[in-house]
Amino acid sequence: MTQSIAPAPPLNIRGLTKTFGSTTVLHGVDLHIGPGEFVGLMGPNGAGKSTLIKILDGVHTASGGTIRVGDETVSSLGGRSDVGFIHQDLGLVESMSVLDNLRLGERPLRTFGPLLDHRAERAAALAALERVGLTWAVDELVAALAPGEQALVAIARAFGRGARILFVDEATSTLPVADAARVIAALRENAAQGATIVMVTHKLHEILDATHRVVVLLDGRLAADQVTAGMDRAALVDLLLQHEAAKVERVPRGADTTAGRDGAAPVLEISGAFAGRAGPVDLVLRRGEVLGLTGLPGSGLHDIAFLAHGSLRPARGTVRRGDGVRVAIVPPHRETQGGFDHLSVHENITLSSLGNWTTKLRLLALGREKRDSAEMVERLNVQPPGIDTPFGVLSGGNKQKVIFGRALLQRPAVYVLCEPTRGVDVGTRSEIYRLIEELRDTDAAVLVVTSDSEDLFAVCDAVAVVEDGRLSESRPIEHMQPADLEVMV
Amino acid sequence: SSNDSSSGSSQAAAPTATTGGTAGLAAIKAQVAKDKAGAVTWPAPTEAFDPGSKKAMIIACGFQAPVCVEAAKEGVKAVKAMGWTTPAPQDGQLAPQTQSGLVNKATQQGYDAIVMYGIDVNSIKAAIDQATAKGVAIGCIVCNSGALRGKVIDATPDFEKQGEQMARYLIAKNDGKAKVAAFQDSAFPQTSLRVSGVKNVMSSDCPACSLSVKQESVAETAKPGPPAFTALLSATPTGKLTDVVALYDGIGVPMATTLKSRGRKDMVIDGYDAEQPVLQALAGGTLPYGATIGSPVNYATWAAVDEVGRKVAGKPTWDATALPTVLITKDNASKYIGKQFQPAGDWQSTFTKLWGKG
Amino acid sequence: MAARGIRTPAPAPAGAAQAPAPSRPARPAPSLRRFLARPEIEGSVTFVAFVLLFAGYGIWLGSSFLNIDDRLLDVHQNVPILLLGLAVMVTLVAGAFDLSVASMATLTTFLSIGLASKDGWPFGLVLVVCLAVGVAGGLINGFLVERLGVNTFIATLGTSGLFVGASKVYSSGTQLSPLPGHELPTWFTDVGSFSQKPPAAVMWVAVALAAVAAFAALERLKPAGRDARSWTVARVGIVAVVLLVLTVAANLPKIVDRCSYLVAVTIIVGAGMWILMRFTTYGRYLRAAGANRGAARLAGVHVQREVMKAFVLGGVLAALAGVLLGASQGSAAPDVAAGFLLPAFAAAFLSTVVFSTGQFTVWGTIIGGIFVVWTSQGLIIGGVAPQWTDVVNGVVLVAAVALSALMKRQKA
Amino acid sequence: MAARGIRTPAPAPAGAAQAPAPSRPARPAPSLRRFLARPEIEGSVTFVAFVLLFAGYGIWLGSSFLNIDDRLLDVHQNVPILLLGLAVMVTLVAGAFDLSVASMATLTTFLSIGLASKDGWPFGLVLVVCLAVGVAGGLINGFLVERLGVNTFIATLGTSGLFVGASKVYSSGTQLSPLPGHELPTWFTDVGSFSQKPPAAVMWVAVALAAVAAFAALERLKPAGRDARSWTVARVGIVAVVLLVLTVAANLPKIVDRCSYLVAVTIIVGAGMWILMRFTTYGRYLRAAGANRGAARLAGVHVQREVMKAFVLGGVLAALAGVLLGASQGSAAPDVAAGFLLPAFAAAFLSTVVFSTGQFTVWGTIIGGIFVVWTSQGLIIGGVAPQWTDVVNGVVLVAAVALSALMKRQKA
Ligand SMILES: Nc1ncnc2c1ncn2[C@@H]1O[C@H](COP(=O)(O)OP(=O)(O)OP(=O)(O)O)[C@@H](O)[C@H]1O
Ligand SMILES: Nc1ncnc2c1ncn2[C@@H]1O[C@H](COP(=O)(O)OP(=O)(O)OP(=O)(O)O)[C@@H](O)[C@H]1O
Ligand SMILES: [Mg+2]
Ligand SMILES: [Mg+2]
Repeated sequence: MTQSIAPAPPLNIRGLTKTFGSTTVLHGVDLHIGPGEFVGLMGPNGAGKSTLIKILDGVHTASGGTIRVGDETVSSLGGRSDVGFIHQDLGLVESMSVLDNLRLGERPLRTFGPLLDHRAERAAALAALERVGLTWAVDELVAALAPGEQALVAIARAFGRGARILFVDEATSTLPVADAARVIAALRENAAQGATIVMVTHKLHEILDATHRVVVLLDGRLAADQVTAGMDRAALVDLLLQHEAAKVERVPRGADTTAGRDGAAPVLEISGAFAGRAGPVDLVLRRGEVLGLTGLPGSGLHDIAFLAHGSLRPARGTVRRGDGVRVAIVPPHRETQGGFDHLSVHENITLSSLGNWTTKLRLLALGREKRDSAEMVERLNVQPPGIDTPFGVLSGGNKQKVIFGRALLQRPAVYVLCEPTRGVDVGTRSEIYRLIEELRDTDAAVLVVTSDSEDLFAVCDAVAVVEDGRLSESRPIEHMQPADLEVMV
Repeated sequence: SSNDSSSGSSQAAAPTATTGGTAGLAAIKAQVAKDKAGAVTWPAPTEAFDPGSKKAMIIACGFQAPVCVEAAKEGVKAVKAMGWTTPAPQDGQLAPQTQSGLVNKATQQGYDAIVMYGIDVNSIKAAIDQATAKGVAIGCIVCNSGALRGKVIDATPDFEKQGEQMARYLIAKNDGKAKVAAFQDSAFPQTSLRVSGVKNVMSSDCPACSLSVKQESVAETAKPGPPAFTALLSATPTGKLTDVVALYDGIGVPMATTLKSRGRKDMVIDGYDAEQPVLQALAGGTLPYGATIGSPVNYATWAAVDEVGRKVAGKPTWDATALPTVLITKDNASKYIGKQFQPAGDWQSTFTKLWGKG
Repeated sequence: MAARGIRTPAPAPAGAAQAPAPSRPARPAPSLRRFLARPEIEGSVTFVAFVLLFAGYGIWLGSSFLNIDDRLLDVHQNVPILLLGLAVMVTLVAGAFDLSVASMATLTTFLSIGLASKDGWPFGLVLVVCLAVGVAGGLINGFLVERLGVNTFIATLGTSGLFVGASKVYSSGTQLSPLPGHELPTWFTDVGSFSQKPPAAVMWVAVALAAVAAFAALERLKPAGRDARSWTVARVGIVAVVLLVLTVAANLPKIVDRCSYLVAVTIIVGAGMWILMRFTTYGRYLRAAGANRGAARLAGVHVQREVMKAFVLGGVLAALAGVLLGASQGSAAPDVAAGFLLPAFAAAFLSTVVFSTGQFTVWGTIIGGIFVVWTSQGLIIGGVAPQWTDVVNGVVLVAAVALSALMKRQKA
Repeated sequence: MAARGIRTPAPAPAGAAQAPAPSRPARPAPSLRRFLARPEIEGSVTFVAFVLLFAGYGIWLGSSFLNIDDRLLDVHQNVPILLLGLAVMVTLVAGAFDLSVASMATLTTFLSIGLASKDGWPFGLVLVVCLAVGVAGGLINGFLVERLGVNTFIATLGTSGLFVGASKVYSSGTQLSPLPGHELPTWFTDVGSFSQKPPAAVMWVAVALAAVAAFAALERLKPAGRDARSWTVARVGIVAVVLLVLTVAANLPKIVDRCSYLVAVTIIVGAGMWILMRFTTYGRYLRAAGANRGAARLAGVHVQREVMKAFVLGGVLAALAGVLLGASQGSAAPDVAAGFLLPAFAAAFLSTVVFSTGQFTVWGTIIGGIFVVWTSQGLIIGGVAPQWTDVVNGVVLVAAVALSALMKRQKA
């Protein structure tokens, strides 16, 4: 990991505008990024961050404005070998090997004629992987890697091609803490060696830890552009929330919650269960309780979530639900497991609870159904608010809200919320915390399965840790410090 | 109608000296009565020969078509009666590729002869050439082998004569004022031959008749209607046609069903091959069907087997390329239900005697 | 990510990755332009293209094309294909497909003719048995694909052989036509005949229901500015005008009068399917399963069960198509429905561009199927030589669909 | 997420959502069991099932089935289907599909016969023209699907009509056979003939290359513990033993001796395709585009261009299939290749279970196509009543594939 990177040319964006149909997503964004800078790009869901990056990549064409690299005016940076992009979905072909993925779109290394030189390709791939410490994975299928490792492959690919400027769009939002840390470390290392990096993230500590500068987009306009050095968490939150009403704060909870919930009847009981990589799992969930589960990737954390939801059946052991207890899930991977791109927001949000709107003739009362979904969309502040919008065009965080809304409409006794705040902006995050509190107050049981320790401290009554598939005893959150979790995770 | 000329030729030809006019009509009616009664003279071999013990493969056009299955079964009977061996008949699947494959297989496996039913040998020319080059004798039942005739021995009625029979029937039935549309598919020469038979007679013997020739592709006939016929109906005002001659009965039946279903009573369908549903419909009057032409398929089968036997034995062959056919209308349909048009009496034993197996 | 091909037919492959979406207007655009940009309007380009084609035919061929009886006869005769199109559509919506529907139709054609004539069963029983065969076939397909996880193409190709083989075993490989003395019941052949018409009242009820449905469907088209009450009035107006135009220009009463039983059955089945797909939980579940199987499962949809039901529904529709084919033919020829498979798929896929933007629809399938038939019928009536009809048909089909694809690109 | 259907055929739909990854074995298992659990071995269940079926045929029918000449003749005659299978496979790998290949083959059958005999062109020119027609057809398909974004089904169904229509226009709808005096060049008919054999040396070179390829392919199967050198020695041993077994048990020299030109062409085309798919960037791009279009684009693959090339390659292979069909038939019948479409698709889809676990492969397509032919051929030789062959064929096909699906479920 000692290659140094030739300094990148400066990047100059002037008056960048983008409209989709009659919606304007970016309003004349100006941005200058100097060589070797590590810039954090923040802003609420739907602010236009991904759109900005997609324009730079050439996926979208700007409706107006100029992009200059060094002295050159370009329409996009896509296809340049000195610029790399890592999008929210990493752009890896899961069914192909790491080696194949690293070679996609590269100048082919050949023996004779069109035949590929496998030895040379391997050597090049190993060199690229070395930068992120993944040489062992060269022949693995991408699908077999942990999500963090996949992100590292994407980074290795970008730098392996000689990228000096790298744009990273929420590559860490799907990663557990440790993996995310690895990715951030790899990025920081490369920045130190001279690469320019622009990273979109909603995670405050990543901005504070790694970046030199933070740029905030609000409603498609540049709202702030400040040096990170010397900034603390509170200052950053202030910066982000300057136009928003909501504040992130721990909702104060009465001291009696613990006492109350021990008496309640269990709604979900898992005992001695094995499924997938998880097991043995013993877990009791009662009404009015918010239990947090956390763990490393590959620990089987999400398998436990699916087990509790019922979408995964135990190979051994039992999962018992109380009579008539329904379980709703917010799945961990919203891009693939969450929604239906070509169906409308309305159809996405009501899918799990269609029974609510079935008439005696077993037909759907469309009017009522639409009214209720519009209400939910408004309550969760989904942007844009039209319920006939196809789900696919929503920004990442808004997709998450819709999926959350689907679970809420089910009014189940048990919520299994996987990574509930993954990829959502700071304002929505506190909104979601408030919602979880509300659920507790309505006597629902909530299982928060997360790799984000903030979730645990913000809403959970107790926390259990998954290690190698085994679930630890849960411990009340009051007795825990962030350091405890870091030791455990 | 005004659109006819684009797809076919519409004509009302001048009378000829011999049979024109109303005097001709009586002669035609007399001939029609004979056509209905069936022929009296049957071409047949006379020389005996020793077929030896050889093996023959029987290839039917395609088992989808019941006639093909029937002919193949009869072929097995005849070949066995000649003292030869033959495996189960092969299914040509109505596909030239399969049929040529079967011919190749027979060639490769050293068969002495191949007896085919209803196969267009010109579409499997390469296989036929290779087989004959290796000395395999090939007989074809109800075929017109065209340019390959000679290499392939046909035992068949004359398709053009079938058309002439049909034309006489149409003229007679409509008292010399037949208004006919006839379908042909150039991909299948026998359909064109039938149409040209109709055309010949009409243009020479019926000045007041009209004939329009319509193109139709056999592949399309599997579609509902079939489309070419419903289009013809659309384009034909009531009273403009008296008869529509189908490519063959297999397509005539759906055409008649469509006609009946559409409620048009101004025309009827005619066809060829005397298929069972048509005979039933004619006898029972259940479909608007006029006539069909029956062929002696069994007789042709035995004739083909006899001829390939002679060819293999190195004996001269005889001419079975114009076997008689019969005109079948509602008057004589019930006679042919479940039976074929064939010579009277035990004609099979005539063959077996010549083969020395009597 | 829009997948193309059979799985999800959203047509724009190129733009699929980056430009998924019709956008909503943020700043007020002129009301008419905004209206025209709506997906419902955009989705009708192909429809309009076909209508113009038929208008062209009308000018060229006059009353030999523009003839209610003849065009209804075309529809009547293609009812089995339309029903097979619906059978195919159900599984396509569910993200699968079914190559065995045509063979299933062949099988029930044989069964209906054979059981009614050869075996002399009462007709109600024959119908029940045929539909039960459809259910059984669908269950086999569903089991193979959903429970065993056999590749859909291989599974349904295999069962296709099985069904058509069963029809041959049943008939010993020959064609089946009722023998004298074992005639089909007349009401059965009447159902299949174009000259027998159902009571006009039935058809008028259908028209009335269609009007109501159109009224309801129009709600989605409400211009943003309009308030609900005035739009209701406007909708009544629109429906009334359309009915009036149809009556005057297309002689609606005559159309209604001349509809055959088969056409009526198609309308009724279509209405049932439409209700199923749009107004029941089942339709919603099926579309979800087709759009993203994994997500549907996690959202609580019993994906396997719903997709199996789709195969069963497809099997039943195919079985019905076969029975009606038997009724209209009066006899059964080997492999009689084999040629209907591609036209049925074409109808289903046309539905993604007729009246729609990328979704399979019931009415789109029926109308698409009819349009294809009329297109080639016009050519044949016009006397285009048969060797040219294939070419022209191909070009027309592609051009009509390319239009809507182009329209979509233009916008992106 | 394993999608089913035409797009990605990985079968296990049920587990798809919750079981994201094949797990690497954590604790060391016994070497043999581990070896058997490898996907390569698991993928050969269907292959083994077919081989057992043929062994059964052998016991039942003896030398009338186990006959090198006859079975090679089967292969020879089905070469056009095998090549169409490859044509179909290329687009399937790219995540699209092409219904027009059979019509393209029909068109070039007509062209090759017609230009060579009717129009008397020199044969090299005829071949070039036919392949150019294949390229043009592929470009049209690619343009419609990739540039205009027309639904793949409609586009290729439309061009299918176009191509077959063109063949009819060329021949005025009749069949074409060379007239006396305009015979086809003998070397052309020789190429199509089973009795003409290419020099044995050519075939031995093919065998040698196959051995080398097998040697290379075996590298992937290296047991984890083994060091590279000793595995190389073992690979030499394995290949030698297989060759020996083939020579003794299956009379390899005789097989080589009896291969016809068409078989040799198939092997050569197959090898070329295999190299293209496995050892060039193009193959990799195509697989990436098929597996995840969006990701491939982001990774810098020119997806549209690569998929268009796949259509062109498919068109060329189909054109070649047509020319060879012409050579073996010596004449051209209307729509001659229409019946090859489903078998070609079946062969391509079989490749996802023969020798593979969910991927389309070149050799799997060829071998799958051959197996289907032999399966039904055995039934015909065995004298099974024709009405039963469809049923048995269907059941065998589904059963052989279900086996591998079951195997996969067992493991999951
Ligand atoms: N193709 C499109 N058509 C129409 N609208 C679009 C399209 N792509 C994005 N949008 C809209 O543009 C806005 C900005 O989306 P973008 O994905 O850039 O947000 P983001 O800042 O990345 O949000 P997040 O933090 O949630 O990822 C959203 O309102 C989104 O709905
Ligand atoms: N035994 C193993 N061998 C190889 N890879 C493994 C193994 N166990 C887990 N992994 C990898 O770790 C990743 C995460 O596994 P798992 O789904 O259990 O974790 P998780 O905590 O649920 O996280 P996520 O659902 O976000 O991936 C998987 O993608 C898997 O490929
Ligand atoms: Mg984003
Ligand atoms: Mg997981």
